[in-house]
Amino acid sequence: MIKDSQAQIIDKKSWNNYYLFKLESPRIATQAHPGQFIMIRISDHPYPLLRRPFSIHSKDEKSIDIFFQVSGLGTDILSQKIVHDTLDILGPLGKGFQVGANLKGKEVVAAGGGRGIAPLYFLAQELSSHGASVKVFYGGKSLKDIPLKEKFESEGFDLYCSTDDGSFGFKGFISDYLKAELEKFTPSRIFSCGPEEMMKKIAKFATEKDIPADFSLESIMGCGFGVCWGCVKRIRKNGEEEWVKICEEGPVFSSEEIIWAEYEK
Amino acid sequence: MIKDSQAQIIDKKSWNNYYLFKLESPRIATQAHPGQFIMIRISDHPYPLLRRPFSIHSKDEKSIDIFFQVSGLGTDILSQKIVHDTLDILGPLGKGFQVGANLKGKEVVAAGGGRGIAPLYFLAQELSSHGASVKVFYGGKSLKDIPLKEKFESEGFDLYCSTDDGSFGFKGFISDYLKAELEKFTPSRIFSCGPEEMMKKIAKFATEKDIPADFSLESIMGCGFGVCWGCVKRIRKNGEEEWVKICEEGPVFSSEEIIWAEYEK
Amino acid sequence: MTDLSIDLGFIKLKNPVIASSGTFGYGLEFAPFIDLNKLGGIVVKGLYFSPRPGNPPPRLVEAASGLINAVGLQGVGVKKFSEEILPELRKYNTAVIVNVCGERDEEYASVVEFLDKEEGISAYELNISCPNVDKDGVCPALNPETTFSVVSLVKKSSSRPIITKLSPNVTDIAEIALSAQEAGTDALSLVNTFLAMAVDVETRKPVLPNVFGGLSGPAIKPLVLRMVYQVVNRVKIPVIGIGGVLSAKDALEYLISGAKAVEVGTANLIDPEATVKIIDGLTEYCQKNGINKIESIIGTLKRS
Amino acid sequence: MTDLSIDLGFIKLKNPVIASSGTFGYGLEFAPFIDLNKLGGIVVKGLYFSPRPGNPPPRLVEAASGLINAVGLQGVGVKKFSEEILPELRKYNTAVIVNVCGERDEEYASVVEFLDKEEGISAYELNISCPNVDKDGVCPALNPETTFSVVSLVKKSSSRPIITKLSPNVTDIAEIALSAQEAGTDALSLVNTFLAMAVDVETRKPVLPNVFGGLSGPAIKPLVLRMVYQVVNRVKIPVIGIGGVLSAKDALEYLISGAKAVEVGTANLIDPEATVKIIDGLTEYCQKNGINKIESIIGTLKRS
Ligand SMILES: Cc1cc2nc3c(=O)[nH]c(=O)nc-3n(C[C@H](O)[C@H](O)[C@H](O)COP(=O)(O)OP(=O)(O)OC[C@H]3O[C@@H](n4cnc5c(N)ncnc54)[C@H](O)[C@@H]3O)c2cc1C
Ligand SMILES: Cc1cc2nc3c(=O)[nH]c(=O)nc-3n(C[C@H](O)[C@H](O)[C@H](O)COP(=O)(O)OP(=O)(O)OC[C@H]3O[C@@H](n4cnc5c(N)ncnc54)[C@H](O)[C@@H]3O)c2cc1C
Ligand SMILES: Cc1cc2nc3c(=O)[nH]c(=O)nc-3n(C[C@H](O)[C@H](O)[C@H](O)COP(=O)(O)O)c2cc1C
Ligand SMILES: Cc1cc2nc3c(=O)[nH]c(=O)nc-3n(C[C@H](O)[C@H](O)[C@H](O)COP(=O)(O)O)c2cc1C
Ligand code: FES
Ligand code: FES
Repeated sequence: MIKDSQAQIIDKKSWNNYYLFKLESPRIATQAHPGQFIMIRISDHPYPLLRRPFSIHSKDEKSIDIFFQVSGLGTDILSQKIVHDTLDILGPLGKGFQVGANLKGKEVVAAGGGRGIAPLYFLAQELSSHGASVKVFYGGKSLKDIPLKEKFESEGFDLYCSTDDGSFGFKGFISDYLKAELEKFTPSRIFSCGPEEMMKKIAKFATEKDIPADFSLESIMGCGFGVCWGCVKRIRKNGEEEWVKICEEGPVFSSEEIIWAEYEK
Repeated sequence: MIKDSQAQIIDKKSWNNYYLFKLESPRIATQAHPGQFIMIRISDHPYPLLRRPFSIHSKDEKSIDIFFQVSGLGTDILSQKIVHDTLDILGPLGKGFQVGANLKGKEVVAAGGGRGIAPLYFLAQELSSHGASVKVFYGGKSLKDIPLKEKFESEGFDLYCSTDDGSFGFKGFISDYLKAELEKFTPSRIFSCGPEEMMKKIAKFATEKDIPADFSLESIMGCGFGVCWGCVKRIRKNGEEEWVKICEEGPVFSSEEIIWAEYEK
Repeated sequence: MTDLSIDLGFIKLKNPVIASSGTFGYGLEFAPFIDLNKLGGIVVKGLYFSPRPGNPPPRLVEAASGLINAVGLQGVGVKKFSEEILPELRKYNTAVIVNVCGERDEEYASVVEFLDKEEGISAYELNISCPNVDKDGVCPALNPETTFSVVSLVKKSSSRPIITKLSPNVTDIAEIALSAQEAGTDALSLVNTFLAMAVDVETRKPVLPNVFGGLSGPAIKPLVLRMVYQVVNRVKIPVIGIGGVLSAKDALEYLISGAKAVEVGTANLIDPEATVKIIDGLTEYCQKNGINKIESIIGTLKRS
Repeated sequence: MTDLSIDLGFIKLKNPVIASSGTFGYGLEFAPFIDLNKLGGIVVKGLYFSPRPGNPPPRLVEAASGLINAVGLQGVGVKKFSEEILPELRKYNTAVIVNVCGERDEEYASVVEFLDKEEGISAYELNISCPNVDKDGVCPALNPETTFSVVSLVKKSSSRPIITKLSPNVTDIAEIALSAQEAGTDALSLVNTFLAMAVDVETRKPVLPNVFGGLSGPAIKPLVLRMVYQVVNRVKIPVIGIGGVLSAKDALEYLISGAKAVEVGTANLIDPEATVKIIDGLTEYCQKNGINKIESIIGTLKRS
């Protein structure tokens, strides 16, 4: 857990509403694991006040990438930053995905929708390097909402795309696509991040099919490092349900730990 | 009084802490008189909340210039704007200096210190064009605080500079320099803008010597167009002293109207 | 066509957006910027019976997302207002509301009695909540008895509807609201500014010579929204929300929580077009959400 | 060398900068970011006798220059705190203050009685002002009698100094302060959060399931500064200012107005180094202004 108040933006790409920033921060990069996140200070002034959380999208020795969608004021301001600007960031935070050697030679799925794809690139790389064979399911409303398509393809991942409007790939939700494909194969594990509705559906059929599944949850975060109790979600721990800080004990939880009934609209 | 929410910065110059912006705003430019000011919205967000006032430094058919010094948060943020950014501005505001044909052929003085020089360039041009002969007195702490020196010179104004540290021109306050020079000539009128201490001294000897003098006052402004009663100063009107809105009835007042005792530290 | 009109019972407003007292001058100053006929209403600057000097400067200091003012109700008095300003204001087709001030209950009554003879006023807003007059921020609205006393006297003296403007600087604003209701006020507007202070750490002096001033602007919105919600659930009369309304979204938060209208204050200083933009934003919201009559969303906050 | 130490009478602090309850976890979470030994003190997260679940999410919503929280005092309870956390905290050389909560007066007393047996606590801060426990924001600090009752009971039960933390949601905070003083509190800290609310205009629901939450951060600073100034002029015991302290300048405003120390809350969430930066900023200010002992500026606000 490091505070780097001078992380420089060394590369920036964008597609419509989506942005990819490369941030130079060697110490955070060294420690980062897939599924962990950073907290970014958006403004020097108290407006917006709180930092905003972003998954670590990938890393090399000296930098980390974030991939984000403009969703409100903070992400809007962030999207206007330019190469050479510096950001004040905290990270790596949270526990992230469990990527063990036990997945060697196994088939696994990484399924994400919209901005939820962000942590899955780093995860897929890590899974591959541990010898797992990864199928990436990537969904969006429309072709323009799956801007990382080429990036996953060029890295040689087995990519399955869906769009709600059918403008590319499977027409429908990525959860439906995955469900259909699971008629053909059974992965050892599913990793997922995206809208709650999507994750809920995946959890349902993963449980039915007895496939272990892990999900990365989102929450409004006050601090990101466990001191404000702002980010809790209802989690089953040792048989008991309690409000658990997802910044500290998550953001990734297994299907059984998450109380899916909490995500009813 | 116009609101131009799209005034583009079409030129920007800077010297240390001082900035000169050219803002494209034909309608405001057309109406502008020396001594009037504009109110600039610094941020789209409520931080900083209020607009900030800036004198009109000069104008042509389609644009106005402002010249400002970074003095706090608002001017700091403003100074970081770049060419092609647009600003939301209101103007021209206030009454400004009275520059009449009656000054034709007369000798007049424009005396400013620091950022107070801002309105005096426009004023000096206007006075010249009315046929007055203008001596400009321009003071600063040090050579680097009189960045418009060359600009005045190149326009052919009769320029008298002072610096507190003697790094250029007369060593001492510009008010002292003017006082000394007034042994040699007697202008028909003195126009002045700058720190209160400076204006107070000038008012004193102008009154002693019976030279009419006008001063541009500063105040924290809530609106700039007369609706909040926030900017008042004590002013003598028709023999009575009252709190007068300087945004509306000023910012320029004559020596006799201003209650100088108010400016005791 | 979206119907933005609001029926307060005693007046019908074109829309729920009213310009708030002290931040809109006498209204006319905004004519270069906006069409005043578009507004739901205008509350003019607070009026005492006689002209009033106000407080010494500096009168303003900016705070985080807020403004602290200690203007102290400088104003022209009822006579000049009636003779010079009201005739001009009458030309516009919008509700003109006069913000009424007084040093004692009787002065409020005499302002109202004087103005009752004039045409073109829709209602009086009783300013019993200005924190900038008494040195310690004391005002009638801090106490249910003093509130009752002034409201009932003014109500007796007035032929026009009375809106009582409450102070946020109290433990239980609903208690004060009920007291004003009992005294006969036709509506409530809440709130006036929050008693506040700022210090210049270089000179070690209070920034405002008065020491205290009143905080307004976005900073106070979450607090006022809570107060409005607390009050609408307790009173029978209409409530107008005032505090930090900068956008249509802010206005909607108040309406959904139960306010029948909002007053827009500090926003006018930052953007003289603010009121009109908020009105346009309300229309847009209604159209997007299939709302024909904005009154249908008032007080519809869902409790889960 | 600038002397930043502050004597509260019952404890001496290294400097006037204390981390405030609920925004600093149990303190240890900040060890990766700052040297905890540098702090004037740490107030740990509010403790009830038993572990406490807290409120359902979402618990936070951002406001203009502020944060509304409805955490609802989730916490580990005294037992786990004493066994697992306090031993770690004891290793640091800074004043550890426990924020004490209770559903009834007796629970406050039993927390204090339990903790009295443990080493390494400098004082208790009585949290009688949390707006997030009762549905309507009601808490003992809204009323002088209930304040007196809980403070006097806890004072009797405690062998350690008591700091009573007041609520800003009152008409006359000095009245509550006097009542706490009479009940025997050793110091006052003001304030806890302001009762607030936010509405989601798309769903037309309150953003927080609890409807109300507590506002903290820069937005509240001007209001709290005023309250501190009102209280220091009326009480004899030390007052700690809490609200919107983000920088040394903010802290100085409080000290000059008469607070003996400040607590830093929301700032810790934004910048885990905030407390240390504020301490450094105080040293810098003192050096620039030729102040040898920071105590010499406390309460030196000049009135012109
Ligand atoms: C652990 C974690 C990792 C995340 N990783 C990414 C990522 O890699 N890429 C990405 O695009 N987004 C990510 N998010 C979501 C991102 O943090 C929010 O989109 C962002 O904080 C919104 O800020 P804003 O100021 O733009 O929006 P606001 O104006 O604050 O709010 C706009 C909308 O976003 C919601 N929102 C606000 N804060 C959060 C939050 N912390 N989490 C979720 N929703 C929020 C609000 O409720 C509102 O509906 C992540 C969130 C979490 C908790
Ligand atoms: C009619 C008028 C014309 C002006 N013209 C110019 C100009 O041409 N060039 C220029 O550099 N400056 C000019 N000023 C001053 C300029 O407006 C202030 O420097 C600016 O508003 C400070 O804003 P800030 O956010 O940077 O400072 P803040 O952080 O708000 O404050 C920093 C310091 O500036 C003071 N200050 C804040 N607002 C004002 C204000 N409205 N007027 C005076 N002091 C203020 C504060 O009291 C404080 O001491 C003018 C002021 C007025 C009233
Ligand atoms: C500069 C200024 C002057 C004000 N003068 C008055 C006044 O004369 N009478 C009154 O009732 N309220 C007055 N107020 C309070 C406003 O009408 C309003 O209640 C308050 O500012 C909160 O709304 P806002 O947050 O939208 O500004 C004044 C406020 C400001 C900022
Ligand atoms: C997320 C959060 C949790 C809080 N929890 C507590 C608490 O447990 N006990 C308490 O006395 N105050 C609690 N507070 C109030 C703070 O200690 C402090 O009084 C308040 O936030 C004002 O200070 P600030 O503006 O510096 O944040 C909490 C505040 C926040 C923001
Ligand atoms: S975000 Fe603060 S505890 Fe999780
Ligand atoms: S600045 Fe508002 S009246 Fe002058």
